[in-house]
Amino acid sequence: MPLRMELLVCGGTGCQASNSNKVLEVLRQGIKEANLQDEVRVLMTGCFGFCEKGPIVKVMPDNIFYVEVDEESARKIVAEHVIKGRIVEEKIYKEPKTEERLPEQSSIPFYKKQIRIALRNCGKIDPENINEYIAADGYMALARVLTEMTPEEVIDIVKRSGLRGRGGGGFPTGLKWEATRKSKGDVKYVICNADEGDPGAFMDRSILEGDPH
Amino acid sequence: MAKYDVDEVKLRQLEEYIDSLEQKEGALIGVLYKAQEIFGYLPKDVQLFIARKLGITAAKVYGVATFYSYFTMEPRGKHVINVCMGTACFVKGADKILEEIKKELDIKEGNMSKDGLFTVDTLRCVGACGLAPVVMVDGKVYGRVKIEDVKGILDEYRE
Amino acid sequence: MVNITINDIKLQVPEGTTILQAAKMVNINIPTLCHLDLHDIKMVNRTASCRVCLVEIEGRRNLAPACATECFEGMIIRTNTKRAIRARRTMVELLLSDHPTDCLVCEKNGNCDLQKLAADLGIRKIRFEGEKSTYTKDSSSGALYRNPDKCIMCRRCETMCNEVQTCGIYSAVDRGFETVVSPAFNLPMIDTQCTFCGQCVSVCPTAALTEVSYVSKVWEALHDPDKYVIAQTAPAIRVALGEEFGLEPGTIVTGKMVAALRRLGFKKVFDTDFAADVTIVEEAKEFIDRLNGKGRLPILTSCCPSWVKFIEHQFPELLDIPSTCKSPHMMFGAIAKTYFAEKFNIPPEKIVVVSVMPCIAKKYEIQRKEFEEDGIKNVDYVITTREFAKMIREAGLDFTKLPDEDFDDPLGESTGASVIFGVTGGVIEAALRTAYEWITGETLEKVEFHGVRGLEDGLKEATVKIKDMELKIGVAHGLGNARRLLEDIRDGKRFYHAIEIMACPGGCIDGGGQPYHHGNLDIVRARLNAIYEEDRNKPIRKSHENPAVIAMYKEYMGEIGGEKAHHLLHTHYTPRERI
Amino acid sequence: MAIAGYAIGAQFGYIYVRAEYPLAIHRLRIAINQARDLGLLGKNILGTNFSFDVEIKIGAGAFICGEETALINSIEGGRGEPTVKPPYPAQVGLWKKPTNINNVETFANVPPIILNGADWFSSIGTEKSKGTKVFALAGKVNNVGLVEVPMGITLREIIYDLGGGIKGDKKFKAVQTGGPSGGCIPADHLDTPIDYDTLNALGSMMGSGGMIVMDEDDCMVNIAKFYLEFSCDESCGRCTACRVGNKRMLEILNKITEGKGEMEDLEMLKELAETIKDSSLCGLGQTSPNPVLSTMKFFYDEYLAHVKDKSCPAGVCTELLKYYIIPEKCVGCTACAKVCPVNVIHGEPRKVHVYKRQDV
Amino acid sequence: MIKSIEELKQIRDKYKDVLQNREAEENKIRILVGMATCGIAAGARDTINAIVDEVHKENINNAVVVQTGCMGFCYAEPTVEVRFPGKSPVLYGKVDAERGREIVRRHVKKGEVISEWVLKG
Repeated sequence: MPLRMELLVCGGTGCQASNSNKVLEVLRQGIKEANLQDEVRVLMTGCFGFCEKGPIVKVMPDNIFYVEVDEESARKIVAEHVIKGRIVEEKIYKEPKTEERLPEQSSIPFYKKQIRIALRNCGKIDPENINEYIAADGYMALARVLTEMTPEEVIDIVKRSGLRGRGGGGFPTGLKWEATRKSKGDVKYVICNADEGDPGAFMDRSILEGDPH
Repeated sequence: MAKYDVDEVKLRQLEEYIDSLEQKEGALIGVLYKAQEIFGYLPKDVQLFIARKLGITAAKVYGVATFYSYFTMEPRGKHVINVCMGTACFVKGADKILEEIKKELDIKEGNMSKDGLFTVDTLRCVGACGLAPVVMVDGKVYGRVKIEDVKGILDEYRE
Repeated sequence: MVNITINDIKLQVPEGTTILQAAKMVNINIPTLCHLDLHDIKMVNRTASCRVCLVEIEGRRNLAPACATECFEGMIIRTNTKRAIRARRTMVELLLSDHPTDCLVCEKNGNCDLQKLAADLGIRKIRFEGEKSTYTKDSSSGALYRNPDKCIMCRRCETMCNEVQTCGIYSAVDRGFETVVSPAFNLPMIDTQCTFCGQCVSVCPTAALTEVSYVSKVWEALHDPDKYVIAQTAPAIRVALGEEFGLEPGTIVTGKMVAALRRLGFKKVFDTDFAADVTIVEEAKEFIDRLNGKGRLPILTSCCPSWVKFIEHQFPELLDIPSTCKSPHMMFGAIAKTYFAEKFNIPPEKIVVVSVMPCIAKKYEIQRKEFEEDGIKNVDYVITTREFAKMIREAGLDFTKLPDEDFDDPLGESTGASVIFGVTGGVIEAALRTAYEWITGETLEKVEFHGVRGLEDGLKEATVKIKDMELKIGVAHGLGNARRLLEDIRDGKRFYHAIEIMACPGGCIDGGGQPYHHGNLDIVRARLNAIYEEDRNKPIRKSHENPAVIAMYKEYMGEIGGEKAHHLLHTHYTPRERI
Repeated sequence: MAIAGYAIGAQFGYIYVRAEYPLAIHRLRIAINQARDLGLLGKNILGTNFSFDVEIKIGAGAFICGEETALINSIEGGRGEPTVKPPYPAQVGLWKKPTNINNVETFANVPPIILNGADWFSSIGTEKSKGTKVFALAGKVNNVGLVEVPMGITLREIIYDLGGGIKGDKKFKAVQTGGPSGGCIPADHLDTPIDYDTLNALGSMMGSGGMIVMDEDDCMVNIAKFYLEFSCDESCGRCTACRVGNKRMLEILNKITEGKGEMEDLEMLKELAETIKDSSLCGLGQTSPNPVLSTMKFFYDEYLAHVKDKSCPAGVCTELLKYYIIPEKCVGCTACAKVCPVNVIHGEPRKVHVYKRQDV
Repeated sequence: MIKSIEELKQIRDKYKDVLQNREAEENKIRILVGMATCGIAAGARDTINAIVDEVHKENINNAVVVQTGCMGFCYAEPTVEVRFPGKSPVLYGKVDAERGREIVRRHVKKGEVISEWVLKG
């Protein structure tokens, strides 16, 4: 039977630290008790980014974004929202200035001006399931590259995109690739630098946790 | 065969791990990581064993072990308390939390408490800046820690 | 070729030339500290860590280290801009701010690269104050003295020890301000696999690594009326000592050296070369025995104590291949306290043997328990060429004006064969001269074996035809080369009849106790040539023809390789742990 | 990564992850195994003759290993010390082979570029900085979290619109970007559109995208000291400039925050900072003085206050705090004197107390 | 093992609808099912499951099924509302599983309002 509803629980380190594992458990238990496990699925995704208000639970396709969910409110979400279709108002993000409740993620100011490319799959897919990544067009780029493009074309497109290294120096990525391509050597390596050491920066970790592919 | 003044069972465990590696070149950090997992810290003889096993000099192993803050040559307490000193935590008073823990346990940073229960250390950002200040005990993260919470957190591990 | 401009001078340099090298071509001197290029022995220190040689390059955001930056087409370099000078001075000041300022009483006073740099840059004030590093000093080995407080993290010793000598004693340890070069677990050096070759001392720019000095002990003995202090000098001293007194490198100062020792108060001035001739006859005998099936081949020369310690740590399974002969100066000590003592009727316990050596490992060697006879050490003190020069200066001798004098009898007599002990290939060449004649019973006309000579190749091979035998000879200098050679022998990849190994690149002439060459290997080459010149000048060039040696065996020692000789002149080896 | 491998002609990759990120490592392992099972990694990917595999390498806590050459040394199992560039890793890298290093976020941007085209990507962002950037917003801001925004957005938009403004409605003082190598940007520059070049021009940098917001309660001298402490701790100790230079800078800053600083210390600090920037071997050393230089540039008055008036305007530097007893309000309850750890409050019960330090 | 780009596409398409629920797009048709106590008592669960199933079967990927609270037409439960973007919503009453499927087939897919079931409030 196809699922009619999914509860996405943030599984980033930040939310896990504020007990999102427990929330996940409570939600699953509640769904099971209501005998809805065939219709409603609870899964843990990568980081939503809104760590300030964690743990975060997003109900889809209703597109309701719950913040600061604890065990009690998790129970309530099952009883009210999942079973009865009633939104649990008090756990919806409240804009502090206007006091307005904003149930949809996209309308929250925190997300309003964001364009998520690197974080595109964070909070959307189950990071421990490759099929979901593939469903989100994962590996399609690789497939296209391997079947339709020459290495030079790949470097060219990266060059033309103007992408610069996001690690610090901001060196144009395409040029870097080209330099390595042109270096002589039968063996070459690619290294993904995930040694994020800045105090107060954790984007790389979030990507790895939320979208490891 | 050289004698090593460490737990033999653990040493054998480490040996098996090293033997299982396909590539020994460049494996040093991974091996030290494993050794610390097994022994809890990196005593001199363990480092010496690793050096001989990997065919590198003891000085190199020692140089590497002292370079990375993750490795320790001191025995660790049963529970390791890490206070995050990332910027976000720092501006939210992590230093005061650390002071409190040190006071409560009467130890210095990096040391083990007399009862062998705790080791206190700092680290740079666990990436939970939203919860600053953050204290981590054996991988469990406590967020928005206040000075008055310290005793309660420690007590959880004192039974 | 690339076109570059340095300080408005245009020039063309080959690709791969560093700025430092290019500047030298147009006589622009860029100060350096950590940089060291000993190309001939394959040691280049390119850590670029001291940041003293910084220069400005047009178009580059920051300054570039001249020692490690290669020239590119159109490069415009300025070596003396305000920025470069400021950075250079600041770097030296920073180094000095974490360095003891006890220059006046420092071992390296007058020989320190940092001191010279500070003087050249005219540093008069260290603006930065703060914490200074303090570490435990280590003289546990009695040979090598470590004072990490004076370490400037140039890492030359690391490069030398790890890459050239492959002993791997040192590593940078810790990080940040606490970083220091140290042996594993900060062990005392005596507990490590260090061979005390002293090559780290040779390249250390400061006094972080020096020898343990015995000058005051030697003075004490010399001034003690109850002691009979005698000196022996290694072959490499006479071709290097002159440098300490401003003479051209390669000047042979044998006669002045003897005169100086006598004026310092030594009762007898003998020559280690005498003992080297004894070594050759003993070793040649052993070699021939092994060729005849008594023992394992190849035979390995055992004159170098550093090399002996190396094989004990690194190849304990090969301990049956070195010759059992003691090193020449240990043989000398044993002979002095037996044969000489009896002959001149001096109680052995009164005799103090001082060896003047180009070597630091000899200081360690004399402490080995097997070199004692009834509680009396074969050799009492070892001083290096440098320490000897200090004594000469302290005694107020004008070395260059000293007359030439001769060694005393009987342990002063030597041959050309023993002189060449001081260079790589020399011991084996000397042994071959004797072995050839003993095996063939014929006179060897061409005594020079050029195949085993030379500084350039770390590993030399030669085939020597003796009668119908083709003897395969291997020569290695530098412990890294020795390691390669031994690995091949252990794994059965190569076969030799005889091998000579010297721990120091070039042999004893470039020993850890020799006058500092400050990176100029031409000096070492000059010493090498002088050694061969000294050989050519000798009327007798074969060890077994040394009349004093023949006399000794006749009067005292008995048969070559006999029981007494074995007791006094041979030794054994102990496997040691790797650490 | 595989795309990069194809583009440059590599067949093997490493992912270097901090040991402090166990969850990330766990998930990476799963992802790699799944991809291998599906033939998306390994030999002959998707039936083509391209093969590529990856291995996870765990770092062991050294900030410097973010620097390319240091990272390579670390993967090779050594101390994470950087080496001189050139040669660049693209020429001589891991195991002396040509090596391409990019960080996670960079790689994460590649697939959408391939799928949607270069023009799509370059339509986002500014003239010289294309696309988006993920920032880790933290500090004294209401909404802490991870945001991905187009290049060219202003700091104000990030801090006030996305970040929901300053906590407790305090006054914004500065935002520190780019981690310990970045600089602090004051309120005057809040409307600067951010990209690589504008941040550099402000004496800061994009870095990996850390963004720490500070309010009026933060002392900028202390902040500079904090970052410098970090740089000192994390310095690999190889080159003089960073090993000794940063230490000396920190000592000067300590002097200043303890109220022992003099005007010439400020000059020396600035000169030293500039020289270290000029002289250090690697990126860490070259940028480590940025927090000092930028705070000196934008908040010089705070430095002056510490040095000249011996006071800390934000009230952070404890050595410079001054305590007063307001005689009219003191009832002589002795409570303060009892708890004072250094016994500087004197007085009889029920009488007005006095505050008196021995050293002043 | 995936051997070709086609196989990869197949996997993608197979799992595509797993993610479908997670795309929050404004321009989708929304099918709201009243799931308050009254609705559930009247069998709304069967209805919603039937609708979800039918949407899936018919391969409709521009519609989402959302449950909602009581719409105030307790007498006509289960109630289902179909909202096309930009159009006024259409409310059906007494929608059992079969009617639900029919609504999906005719209204959602073909845009044809089944006027006889429309609740007139």
